[in-house]
Parts: sequence; C-alpha cells; structure tokens
Amino acid sequence: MIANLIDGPLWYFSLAVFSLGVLWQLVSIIFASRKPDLSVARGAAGPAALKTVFSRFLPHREIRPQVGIQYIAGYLFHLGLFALLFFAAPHVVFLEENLLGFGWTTMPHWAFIVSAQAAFFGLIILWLRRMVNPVSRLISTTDDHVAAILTFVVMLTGCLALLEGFEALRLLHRFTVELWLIYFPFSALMHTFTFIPSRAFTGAWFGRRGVDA
Amino acid sequence: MARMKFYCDAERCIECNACVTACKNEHEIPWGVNRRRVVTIKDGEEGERSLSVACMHCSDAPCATVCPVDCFYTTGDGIVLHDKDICIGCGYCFYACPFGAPQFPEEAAFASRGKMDKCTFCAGGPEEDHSSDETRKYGRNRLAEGKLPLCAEMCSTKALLSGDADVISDIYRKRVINRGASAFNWGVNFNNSKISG
Amino acid sequence: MRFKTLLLLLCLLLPQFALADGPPKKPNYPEGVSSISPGSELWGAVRQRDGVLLDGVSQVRGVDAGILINEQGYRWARFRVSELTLYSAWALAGVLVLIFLIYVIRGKVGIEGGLSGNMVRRFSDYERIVHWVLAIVFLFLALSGLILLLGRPLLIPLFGKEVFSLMASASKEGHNLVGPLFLVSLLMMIFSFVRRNIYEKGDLTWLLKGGGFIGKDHVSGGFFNMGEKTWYWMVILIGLVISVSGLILVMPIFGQGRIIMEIAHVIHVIGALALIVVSIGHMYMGSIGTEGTLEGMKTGYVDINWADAHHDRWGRECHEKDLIVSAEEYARLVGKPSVDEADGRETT
Amino acid sequence: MKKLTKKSCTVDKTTAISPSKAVPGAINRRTFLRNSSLMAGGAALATTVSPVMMKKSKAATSTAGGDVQQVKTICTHCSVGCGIIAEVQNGVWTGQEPAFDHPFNKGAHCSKGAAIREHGHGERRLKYPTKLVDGKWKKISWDQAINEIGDKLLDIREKSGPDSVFWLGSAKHSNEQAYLFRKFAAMWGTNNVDHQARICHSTTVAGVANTWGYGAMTNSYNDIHFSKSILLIGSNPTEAHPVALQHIFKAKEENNAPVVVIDPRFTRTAAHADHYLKIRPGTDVGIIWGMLWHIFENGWEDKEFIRQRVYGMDDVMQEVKKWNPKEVENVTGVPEEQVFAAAKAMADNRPGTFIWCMGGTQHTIGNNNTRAYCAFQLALGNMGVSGGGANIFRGHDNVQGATDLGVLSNTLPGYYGLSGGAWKHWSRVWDLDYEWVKGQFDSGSYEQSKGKDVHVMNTKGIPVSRWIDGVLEDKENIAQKDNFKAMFFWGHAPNSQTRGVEQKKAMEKLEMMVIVDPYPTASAVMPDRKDGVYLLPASTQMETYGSVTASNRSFQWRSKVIEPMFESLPDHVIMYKLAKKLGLDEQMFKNIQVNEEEPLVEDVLREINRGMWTIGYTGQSPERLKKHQENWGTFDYDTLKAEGGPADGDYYGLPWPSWGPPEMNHPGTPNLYDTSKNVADGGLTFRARFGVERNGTNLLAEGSYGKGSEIKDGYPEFSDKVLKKLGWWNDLTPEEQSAAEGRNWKTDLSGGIQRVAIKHGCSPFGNAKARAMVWTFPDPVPIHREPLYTSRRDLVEKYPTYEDRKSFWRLPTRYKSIQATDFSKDYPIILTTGRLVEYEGGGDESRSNAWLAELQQDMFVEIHPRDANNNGIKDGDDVWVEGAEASKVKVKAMVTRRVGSGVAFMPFHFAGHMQGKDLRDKYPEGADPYVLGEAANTAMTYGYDSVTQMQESKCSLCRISKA
Repeated sequence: MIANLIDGPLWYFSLAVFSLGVLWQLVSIIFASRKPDLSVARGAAGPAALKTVFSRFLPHREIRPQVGIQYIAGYLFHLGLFALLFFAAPHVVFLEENLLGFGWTTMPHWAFIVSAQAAFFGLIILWLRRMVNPVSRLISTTDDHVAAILTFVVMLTGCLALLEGFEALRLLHRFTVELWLIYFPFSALMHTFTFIPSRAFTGAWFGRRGVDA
Repeated sequence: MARMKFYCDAERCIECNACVTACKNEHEIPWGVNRRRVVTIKDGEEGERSLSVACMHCSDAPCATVCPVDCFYTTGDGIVLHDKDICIGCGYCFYACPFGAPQFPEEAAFASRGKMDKCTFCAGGPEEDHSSDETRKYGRNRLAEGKLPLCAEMCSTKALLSGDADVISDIYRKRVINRGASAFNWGVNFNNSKISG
Repeated sequence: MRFKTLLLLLCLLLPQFALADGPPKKPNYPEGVSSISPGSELWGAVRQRDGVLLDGVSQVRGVDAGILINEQGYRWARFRVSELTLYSAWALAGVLVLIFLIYVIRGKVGIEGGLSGNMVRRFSDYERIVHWVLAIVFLFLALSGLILLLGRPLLIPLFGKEVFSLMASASKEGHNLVGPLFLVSLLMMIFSFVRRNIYEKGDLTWLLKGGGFIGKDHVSGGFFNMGEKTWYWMVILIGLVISVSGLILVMPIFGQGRIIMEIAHVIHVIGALALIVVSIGHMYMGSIGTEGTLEGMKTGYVDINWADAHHDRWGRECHEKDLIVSAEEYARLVGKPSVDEADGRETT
Repeated sequence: MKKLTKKSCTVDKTTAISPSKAVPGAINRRTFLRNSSLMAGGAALATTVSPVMMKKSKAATSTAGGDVQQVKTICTHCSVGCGIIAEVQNGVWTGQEPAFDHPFNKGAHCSKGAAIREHGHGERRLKYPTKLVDGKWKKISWDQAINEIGDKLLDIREKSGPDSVFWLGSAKHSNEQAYLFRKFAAMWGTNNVDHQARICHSTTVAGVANTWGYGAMTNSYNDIHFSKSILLIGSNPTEAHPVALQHIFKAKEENNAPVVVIDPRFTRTAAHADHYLKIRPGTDVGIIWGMLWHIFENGWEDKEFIRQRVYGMDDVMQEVKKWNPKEVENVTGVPEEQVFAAAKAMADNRPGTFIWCMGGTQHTIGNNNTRAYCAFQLALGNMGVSGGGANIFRGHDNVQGATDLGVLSNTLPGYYGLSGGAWKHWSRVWDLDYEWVKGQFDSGSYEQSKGKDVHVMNTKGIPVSRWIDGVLEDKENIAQKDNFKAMFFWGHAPNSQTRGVEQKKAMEKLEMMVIVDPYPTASAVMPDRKDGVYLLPASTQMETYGSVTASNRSFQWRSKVIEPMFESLPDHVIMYKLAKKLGLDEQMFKNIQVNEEEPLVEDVLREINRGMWTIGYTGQSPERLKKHQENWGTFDYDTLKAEGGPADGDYYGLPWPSWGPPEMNHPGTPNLYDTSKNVADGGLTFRARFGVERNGTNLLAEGSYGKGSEIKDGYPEFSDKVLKKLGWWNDLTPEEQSAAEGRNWKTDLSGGIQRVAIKHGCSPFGNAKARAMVWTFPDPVPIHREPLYTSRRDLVEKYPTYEDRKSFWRLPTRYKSIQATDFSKDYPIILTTGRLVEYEGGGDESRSNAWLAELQQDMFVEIHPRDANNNGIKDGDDVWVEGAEASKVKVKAMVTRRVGSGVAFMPFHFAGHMQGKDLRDKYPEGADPYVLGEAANTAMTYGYDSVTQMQESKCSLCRISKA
C-alpha cells in the first residue's frame, strides 16, 4: 500500500516538483529584472566572470589564515556525495531501470563506501561548525538546517539499506529521497545549480568595475 | 521422528569432489559459494584421508545459538535451516560454525557480506515447498519430493551417506564389521609390511 | 605453526577459551561397531588425529577452507551469548542505576556563590567540533552496536523477528559504514587535546580525594582534572583498540581466519562496553551532573566561578592572565541577544 | 509449523529451475557483471559466473509449464560409462537425478559426472562456424565453411595426394561416428587416420592382443567384486576413474582383498592402498619382474595353468632370474621387503585382478610393460577367471569403441589390419567395388616387403603421436608422397600430446587446419596464424544419440538429451556434409539411410554388425541395446547378468564378443578367456592367432578347453576347411554354406561358421596358448630399457634403448641418438604427468564448466620438499619448469611429499598459456574456458614406443627454477 505509493505516485510527483521547480527557479533568476549597469566599464566582464567561477573554488588569499576545517569538510562532503550519487552501483542500476534506460560503469563497492564515509564526515562537520561558530550560527536560517538535516537523513537511510535485502529499508530511503527532491527547489539546495551563475554574476559585476574579485 | 544426518566415511572418500559439483548442479550455486567442500588431511602423505564437509545440522547448533537475529530453526527431521528474509549477513554463524559451513556471496572490504547461504540438506527454506521464492533463495527442495540430498546420492564411492541417523549407522556398522576382519583398517601401512614367511 | 601461535594468543586473552583436549590417540576401529552415531565417532577420531586444529587442504577456495573443525568457534559462540550478553546488560543497567542514585543523593552539583555571569574561554570552535563529531559518531556506533549485541534477548520479544531484523540490518550496515569515521575523529581528538591531558602533580591528590565525591569541598585541578584526563586516555587507548579490532572484522580481505575474527569480536565488544559505561558517566557529569559544564562545550565559554570551583589552578591562571570577559562581551561574542536588546536593536 | 511438514511428491518442477542467485541482491550481481567487463580472465571469474548462470536460468524459467521427462544417457567423461538420468523440460535440461538402477555406477558420479548438466548451459561453447581471417575470428555459414574446406582439400589432393591430409578422429565419438570417420578416411583414400587411443592404450592393445588375442580389458569393473587381491600399476582411478573405486572398495572391504599400488607418486589411490611401492618412473618391467622373482623363487606360480595355456613362460623365467631383489632396488628404488610383501599378497589371494593405465603404457617400452603385466597374471593363473584378469581401465568414454572401429592408421574396423584380404572384406561389407576403393588411394608405393612393392593402401599410416613430424620432417625422410598440408582435429586436444613447441611450429606450417569440436580447443590458439583455420561447432554426445563402448566392452545406448545448441551439428551430420562436398556420399552411405543430412544412426550400427566378426561386434543390434537401456535395473550388480526381464540372460551391454548375428542372441562375454562357461553363455579360450606350432612347440592349448567343448583339447581357428575336416560342414544351412565357402570365421558374412563352432562349444577363433614371449616384437620377452631422457646414466649401458629406425610408420624414429647425450646434468629432475579428477583429457570441456573450473584454478607442478629447498622454491611460488628439450612452462609450485625426491609431476589438462604467455585473447569471443594454464606437454619431450609409436609422456627430465 504505502510501498506502491512511494514507488509510484509519490515518486513521479516528487520528480515533477523537482524538475519543474528547478526549471522555474532558474528561469525566474534569468528573467529577474535587473537595473542596467550604468557604471563605467573599467574592465572586461566576461573573462572576470569565468575566472571567478573557478577562483571561488579556493578561499581568498586574504582569509586563508582563518580558513578552518570547514573547507576540507566542504570538499569531502560534496565530492563524496557526487561520487556515491552518480557512481554507486545501486544508484546507477536504479537510474538505468527507472529513468534513463542506460547505465555506466560503477565504482567498486569499497569506493562507494569510502565516498559515503567522506560525505557523512564532511556533512557532520559542516553542520557542527554552523552550530559552533557564533557568526555562522547567527546567519544560518531554518532552511539551512532543514536542508542539511534532510540531506543527512537521506544519506543515513541509504547506508542503512546497504544490504539490499530488506524492502522496508529501501522504501524508507526512497521516501526520504522523495521528500528531499520536493524540498530541493525551494531551498538552499538550489545552490547545486545556481553557484556557477551567481559566481559568474559577481565576477562580471566586479570585473566590469576593474576589481579583481 | 527421523533425525537427518550426514556421515562421511573417511575410509572411502577419495576427494573426487562429486558432492561439491552435485550440490552446485542441483542448486545452481554461483562461483565462490560452496555449500559443501572436501577437506583432505595429511595431503600427499601416509595416512592421507579426505572428508566431505557441509553443514552437519548439529543438534545444538552454534550458528543458531549465536545468530543475533535468531534466523535459524530446526525442522522436525533435525535439519538446521535458516530464513534469508531475517538474516542480516553479519557472519557470526561463520565464526561460530566449527565446520565452516556458512557461506557468504560477497567477502570484500566493507562489503555487506550478503545473506548467508548454506547446505539445506536439500530441504529448501521456510517458504512454501517448491515455491519459486524457495527455489530462488535456497535451491531445490528434494526432501519434499521424498529424495535425499544429491551430494550423498551421487557420491562416487558411497562414502558420503545421508538420511535417518539410525539407517546410516546400520550401513556404517556393516562396513566396519567387514573392515574389522581386515588386517589393515585405519590408514595405509605399506611401510609396516614385513617379510613374514 | 600458525594455529598454535593463534591458540596461545587465544588462551592468553580469554581463559574460557582454554582447550580441554587430551593427548592425540589413534582410533581403533572395531569399537566403531558398537557406535550408535558414526558421525560423532568419526569426528572424534578426526579431532584427535593431529591435536586440536586439523590443518588440511581443499580444492574449494576460501579462508580456512582447509580447516576441518574449529573448536574455538563453539566456545566463542557460547561466550558471546552467555557471558558477553549477560554481563554487558548488567553493566549498562548497573551504571544507569548508579548514576540515578548519585543524582538522587547529590543532586546537581552547584557552585557556591552561584554563577558570576563573567566567563572565560575554555574550548575553541575546532575543539568543540572535534568533541561533538566524536560524540555523534560514538553515540551512533554505541546505539547500533548495542542493538546487535542485546537485540536478540531484549528487542525480539518486543518487536518480533521480522521488524528486529530490519533494525539489526540497518544497525549493522550503519555500524560498518560509520565505524571507520570513529577512528578518524579519534585521531583528531588525540592531536587537539593531548597536550592538556598529560598527567601532572596534583592529579594524584584529586584521585585520593575521590574526585570530590568524598567530602563536600571541591578538589583542586588544572585545566583538566585527573578524572577527565583518565577519561581522555581511556577514550584514546580503548578507542584505538576498538577501531583496530573493528577494522579486522569489517575487512575480511587479509585472509584473517575465523579465530582472529572471534578474538577481534570479543575485544571489540568488551572495549566498547567499557567506553559506553564510562561515557554515560561522562555525559551525566557534563550535563545535569554539574552546573555550568555543558556551557563549555556549547559556547566554548565557562563561568569563571565554575572554573575556580572545578579547576582552581586553571581558574587562578585566568585571573592572573585576566582572560575574563564580561557578560555583555560574552553575549556579543557568542551572538546571544544581550541585555539591552529588548527592543530588537542590534548592538554589534 | 507448515515448513516442517513434508509434502507428497507433487512437484512443480518449473520452480525447480533454480535461478542461481542463492542470495537476494540482484543489483550487486548485475553490477558485478558490469564491473567485471572491465577486468579480464580469472579476475573476472568470481563475478562473471553467477550472472552468466542467472541469465541461463532466466531463459530456463521462461519454459515454465512443461512437464519433466527423464532421459537416460551415458556420461561422456570416462570409460566407466556411468548412467545418467537427465530431467528435461521443454527442451531445457533442468535437472539431473542419480541413476540408482544403473549396473555400473548405481547412481554414483565423480565431480565431472555430477556436473555434466552444465552441457545444458554450454556458456563457453564454440557457437557457430568460425574462420580465421587475417588474425580475426569471423563467423561464417555452414555452407561457406564446408565449401571452402572441401575445395581446399581437393586442391591439396590434386597437388600432394590424399595422404597429405591427416584425419585426426576422436574417442569422444559414438561408435557410429567413429566408424563413419574411419570409413570416411578409407573413402578419401588414406591410412593417415588416427585418434587418442594411439597416445593412451595403443601399447596395451598391441601387447595384450599379441599375448592372448584381444586387446581389451578382459573382465569388468563390476567383476572386481570377486577379486581377492587388487594390483594397480601406473593407474590412479581415484582421479581418472573415481566410480571404479566403489567396486574396488567392495572387494577391499568384503573380500578383505589387499590393494597393491605401484606408482612413482603417492596417489590418492595409494592413500587407500595396503601396499604402496614407490618406483622410479619408467621401471615397470623391473618391478614386475622383481615381484615375479619372488613368485618363482617360492614356487607360487600356477604351474598347471602355465602348462596348459601359456607359451614361452620359460623365457620369461630366464629374464626374471636377473631381477634379484638387489637389482630391483637398484633400478626401481623399492626395497626387498616391500616387493616381497606385495608379491606375497598377490600370490596368497587369488584370483587377483591387475589394473593398469597410462602410467604403464606411455613409455618407449610401453609394449614391454603391458606384456610384462600379462606375464604376471599368466604366471599366477589369474587369467580367464572371474575376479582376476587384466582390468585395463581405458581413458575416454568411447576410446574402446573408437579403437575397435579402427580409427587407427594401422587397421580397418575390427582389427582386420590393412591387408588386401581386410580391404576386400570391408569392400564386401560396404558393398563397394574393391578396385574403386583401391583407386581412391595414392597409386605409388612407400615401402617394400619381401622385395615386392606394397601398395599404399596396405601400408600403415602416420600415427597421431607423430603428425608433427609428418609436417616438419624433410620430404625425403618421409615414406609418403608429401608432407601433411591439412589437418583435421575432429575432437582432439593438442595439449594431450608431447612436444608442444614443435607442435605449434607444425600447426603454423600447415596450409589448413580444421577443428571440429564443441569447444575451440587449444588448437585454435596455439599457432600464430593469420588465416587458414576453420572452427566447426560439433554437438556434444548429449545432443545426439548412438552407442558407446565402455572399458569393459559393454555397449551402452545413449539417448539425445537436448537438441544441438547454438549452430552446432552432430559429428555424423558434419561428416555427411563433407562427404557430399567431396562427392563421396554415394559410396559412403550406400546402405545407410540419410534423413535430410543426418545418416540414420541405427543403420550405421547395423552395418557395423554386418562387418565386425573378429571381435564379435555383430550381436549388438540397436534394438537389443535399446532394450538393455530400458532395463538397467534388471542386470545384476556383480555379474552384470540380467535375471529375468526382457533381456533375461544377457550380460549388460552385450560385452563383445557377442558372436554371430543378433538373431543368435549371444549374451555377450563378461570375462574373456573364461573356460568355465560355455562359449554360447559368454565363455572363451585363448585365441589361436599366432599359428599352431613354433619351432616344434605346440602353440595350441593342452588339455584345457571351454565348458561344453566337443573338442577336448586345443584347436586352430575355424574356417570352411576346418569345418569340413571336423565333419561339421553340414551343420551349415545351404545359404550359409555358399556364403562360407572359402571363408573363415572372420570373413564369413553369414556368421554360419561362428554359429556352428559355438554350437559345438568351441570358440570360433580357436583354442590356443597365450604367449608370454612375442617373437614378432623388438623385445620378444619384455625387458627393461632406460628412458631416452634418463637420470640414471649408470644404467644406460646395462639397459640401453633401441637403435634409431630409418622408416618406422613412414617416419624416421630416434632412440639411441637421443639417449647418447647426458641431459641429467642440466636437467636433474624426472618429470612425469597425469590426471586430476576435476578435469578430463585436454580439459577444454571441463575447464569451460564453471562448477568444475572453480575447483582447479591454477596449473601447478608437484615437487618434493628436498628439490624445492635445493632450488629455493616455496609452496605457491611461480616456477619455470624447463623440459629437456628447452621448452618451458610457467606454473605454480606445489611442494608435497606426494612425489618422491627427484621427481616432479604436472597435470596435463591445462592449456591456453604458452611458455609463460597467456593466450586468452586469442580465443573466439566468449569461447575461452574459465580456467587457462600451461600445457604440461609443452615441456614434455621426444620418445615413442618401439611397436605402436605411443608417446613417452610419463618420464622425461626437467629443471625447475623460481620465476
């Protein structure tokens, strides 16, 4: 009963919400009315935009001394999550069967586990820092916490279902995933899609003003 | 009620591994999983003997004792079976079993070993007899067809016996009586043959 | 021979694993005629052939495939289900009762003169992150571990096999996956805290005074007192033992045989139990046990009076170095709404 | 509880088609599959196999609903001939049940038999006709294949003559296929046809046949039940014939029969023996004479038996005198008390059976060994009695049949030889003009006899053991028109033959290689060729039907279990296609009905029945064999005789000779030369094959004759003249008389002569002495000769090998010139080879069977701890084993006391590696066996028997070094 709901309608619903939501978000960002930039162009916007997209992968020289564990954690989490999302055997097979109709080479089981561990570790530390560091705690919104915890729960249920022997655990994982998908477009999770344009925008904005951002 | 047992006659076992392949044949056991194996001791030396080992369906089975999820049960025939829907693949039964009967399909770093698989005395599992589920998880159910385990039935020298403990011991006793008469029983003795006339 | 040494190790580790086999004697056949269960007789004979563990060969590949009988397995199983489960259950119950009693008897240990509101910095952000990571991982592992250890006697009656095997499977997979993280956070813990946890003079008196449980007055202590240091070293040392034994269990790829696994398992469980039991005490002391302690791990600041009370030597240091921050300063630092913020105006 | 209650046998077998997946977690497995595609070979195995099986079982499940029918057939893995009950469902082989009522195996199997259902999976089979086109395997159609091959053959025939094509047949063929194959060669016009019997028991056949008449196992596996003692030499049935052990153990346990094992290795058989004699390889004659020395010394020989039924035992005694215990210990390495104890055990417990296999036959003096064995049994009077006899365990499932049917370069079917008379006889059977047959052959002459040219048709062809030299030897040195240009490997594994490296060269020199086999075999990958190789997928014996002759001469009927898989075709269909292409079908199938392209198997057997009078292949009609198959259960487990039932009185499988036409209802002969039975009931005397007297000595039996014989003494073989002399001529019907006129018991197609002889209680082939001294052989009395590559230089002078031969079986053959040089310095370790229970023969089939392959994943060499330590080798190391001819193999070292110090052993089933190089990628897609390894014979060396050209593969020299 519930199983059918999770495997069926809810899955498609969440998928729809996710894709439409993301699409709508991006579109609305693109067509958001912006004031024309009247500033005198002191530099090229394009290259700066491109540069910034990449330069932002590393902390600013000025603040490097203050850079803490959260940077490493950040990379651990994002890379780990990416790997296990797209190269874990069960995920690939799932996508192949339910979405794409084609699969690709997967990583060996041990690598899957290792990336999962990296992601877990990273996420926990990131969240802890959010809580521990007064500033970041102040600026954190409920959304941030919900997003973090939701993602954590998705990963947790996934790892609990590793044996692939129990239907209930699989459903639980899939259910949390569906919640996550539904929540995604309306949350900070959107940064998955927006971080590049936003960086580019900033880069362009400063670049035009000849500021090396 | 009958009490099902395996017995391997070390005087007859010749390590031909028929029991091993018969089992794989009957239950389509995948590569790497061996419900039954033949162990040879003193390999290549005087006194070499082989024994075919699988789940011995112990009366007081350590696997059942130690299983954290209590997935083992003993049938009325004294056959120790387990429920793969309950099993969590923790491997405790493998540590506990003196005979190394429990098998796991995936033994790798971090691998969740997968559900344990072991000799079922060709008696399937908890599911409906001959249901496709039973066959998929535990292989065929010969006992329900009134047949005995194929490994024993196909043993090249009838060294491996299976069935009601009493019947087996009768067969065995007959053999021992025959051997009792024999000048040479346990072990080869080509080296203690002396000029005697 | 490999097994002999293992066996030795085994006996050293667990007396109840000691072997009860007599000297090997050759089976003589005609006796067999009267045997009712040929199987037992044969296996008896096999056991006695070359002593305890019969090292054979098999065409079937796999760890220990050549071993005909592993006596230890049986002993281990017995030990696991009787002693281990039983004692661990008692230990847990015991410590909970104990703490309850302490709480009833002593209540929350306050600070005479109450809290001043003036704080001193005790832990940096990083240190607190490390602590909490370790804490989270540890709690998860402890919980999942206990489910596996005590589930059969305690939880199956409650939930039934089907449901419990779900929990158990989840626990096991989670335990295996998160396990290694414990080692990582443990290492972080070592590096960030080791300096302040080296024993020094004065710790002994703390011990003699029973950590303040005996008598009303507080016992003098440094940044960390004897008790905390001991707890720290327990965590580190036992933690390492648990991690190593855990890795042995989760990676069956180095051809480690069943016996090693059994030993590893026993060590793992005993070690973990020790930590869990003590950790309960630690949590109690750190939270409802003593006033103002939790603050230190939450915000990184503790009340100066608390410092003077519990860690007078360190407290004195703070006074001398004048590290004390006023309540307002503190509120600003930790981003708490300060006193004059009722009308919502930002004062930072 | 439900699960505990047993249900009745209302089995829904559809569920029983077990989807291999023993555990849930399909996802893992399928991704395993995906991952594995990245890996190669062994590494991938662990992961590829299960999915492979899954797919299969899915396919199988799709056939749900079909009801199960049980098919009776015979195992194809060895000569024991175990019965198999296959359960088939809508054409899918879904199950295998033990054949408890089968008289040979009582449901028992070895690992091979128990895994035979894998034939129904056939994952690694050769799937369609394939051709090598500039180094790549290319799928082609049957028609294209047959046409191209046929044209090439005709072209070669044009240029080099029919003798330039070598037809290498197989002991895996059914009797009918083997017969057609031999006939095919005859129609093509060459005697260059041969098969594995050459390299397996040819010395046995020659030695035994020349001793007492027939070259076959005299008793049967079951007859061992009556043995009071058992001697095995150069035989390891626990690995080669496991099911035979159930019979041996019966005697051991119930008759308290001592088991004597003589072998260089402490084999698994030896592990169950009472006496074990560890000899130095190649000293069989020495040890046997050593035992006889004690027997004669103590007067234990059966004097009366010898007087009545043995010729030349005195010469043997003379030779044996030289073999005093000291000499025996010096040559064989076995101390006196062990030899004595063994001899005494055999002498005290009669009748004793004598079992030998490849360990005795595969030597340059193989024929000496086999005759020494015979002499031993004759001395103890163990011949012609139940429980005694020479129980020669043959190798392949139908090597006995293929030998009987003359898939050999030196005879036509039925051991008729190649004489003009033989050809005329068979031309009559075939109903063909003798001149036409003759015309098919090369018109020239290769050798002379008594100053006269011998027609090619009557000259022995080149044997399989030497085909290499048939290709590589200079044209001038070969006694035929030209070298081989094309080879047919029709069910043959090259790795079962010595001199692997030269073999590779030979394969590369050929113009065309045609491999007809269910598997590509090593032949497909050994040579570095770019083209000119054809792979034709043959069906297994599970995919066709016909008769097969077990080691004990019993015929068994095989039923078809499943239809030919993939594009494979049964061998006889392929033969027909080829014959048609070569325009030989008219003659070849003159009296054989052909449905579409499949010759009717029953008709083929009937033709066999019409022609094979010599060895009594005449009584086993398809009808009688099928009747036996249907009534397995009615035959007695000990005597093999049917008590009651439709086959009442018959011996199981009508063990040949089953005299006369089927109508005569001869029950078959369970034990050869058994005078205690009436010939009509399966009794016999020794065959009068070698004349009636020699230099004044009578060769016929004296005072010994079969039960119910009207001639109370020895007598010659029967012919029209003999009948007339005896006044029995009129017992023949008029038709028979006209047919028998001028003929003898072998050539009288009416069978009248045999009928009458038997009617009077006589053996058609006469009643003579067995000869312990074969004056027609290089060594009339078997003597010991050191191997060509010997480590005992000190013995070479005393026991030298033969002189080189200029032209022997059309080829120069070397002996002394090799032994002359001392290799023992550089190659100190004796190298011998043998079998493993999991694999069979070349192993291409069994190594492609996942259930078996998993149990033997590495090619290895057994070496003694002493040699290991001397060469710094540890157990499990990779080592180079370099043969005395400098070809070497890279294998795993297994340090064990199984072999003696100074001896190394390698199993010969592996192939697919060549001198350290892995050839897996050279196999056609998906047809590479799961397990590959070095072929032991790559390192084995030159050396051929002085009578039959049997290869020396049991005794050479090598050096072993860490890789």
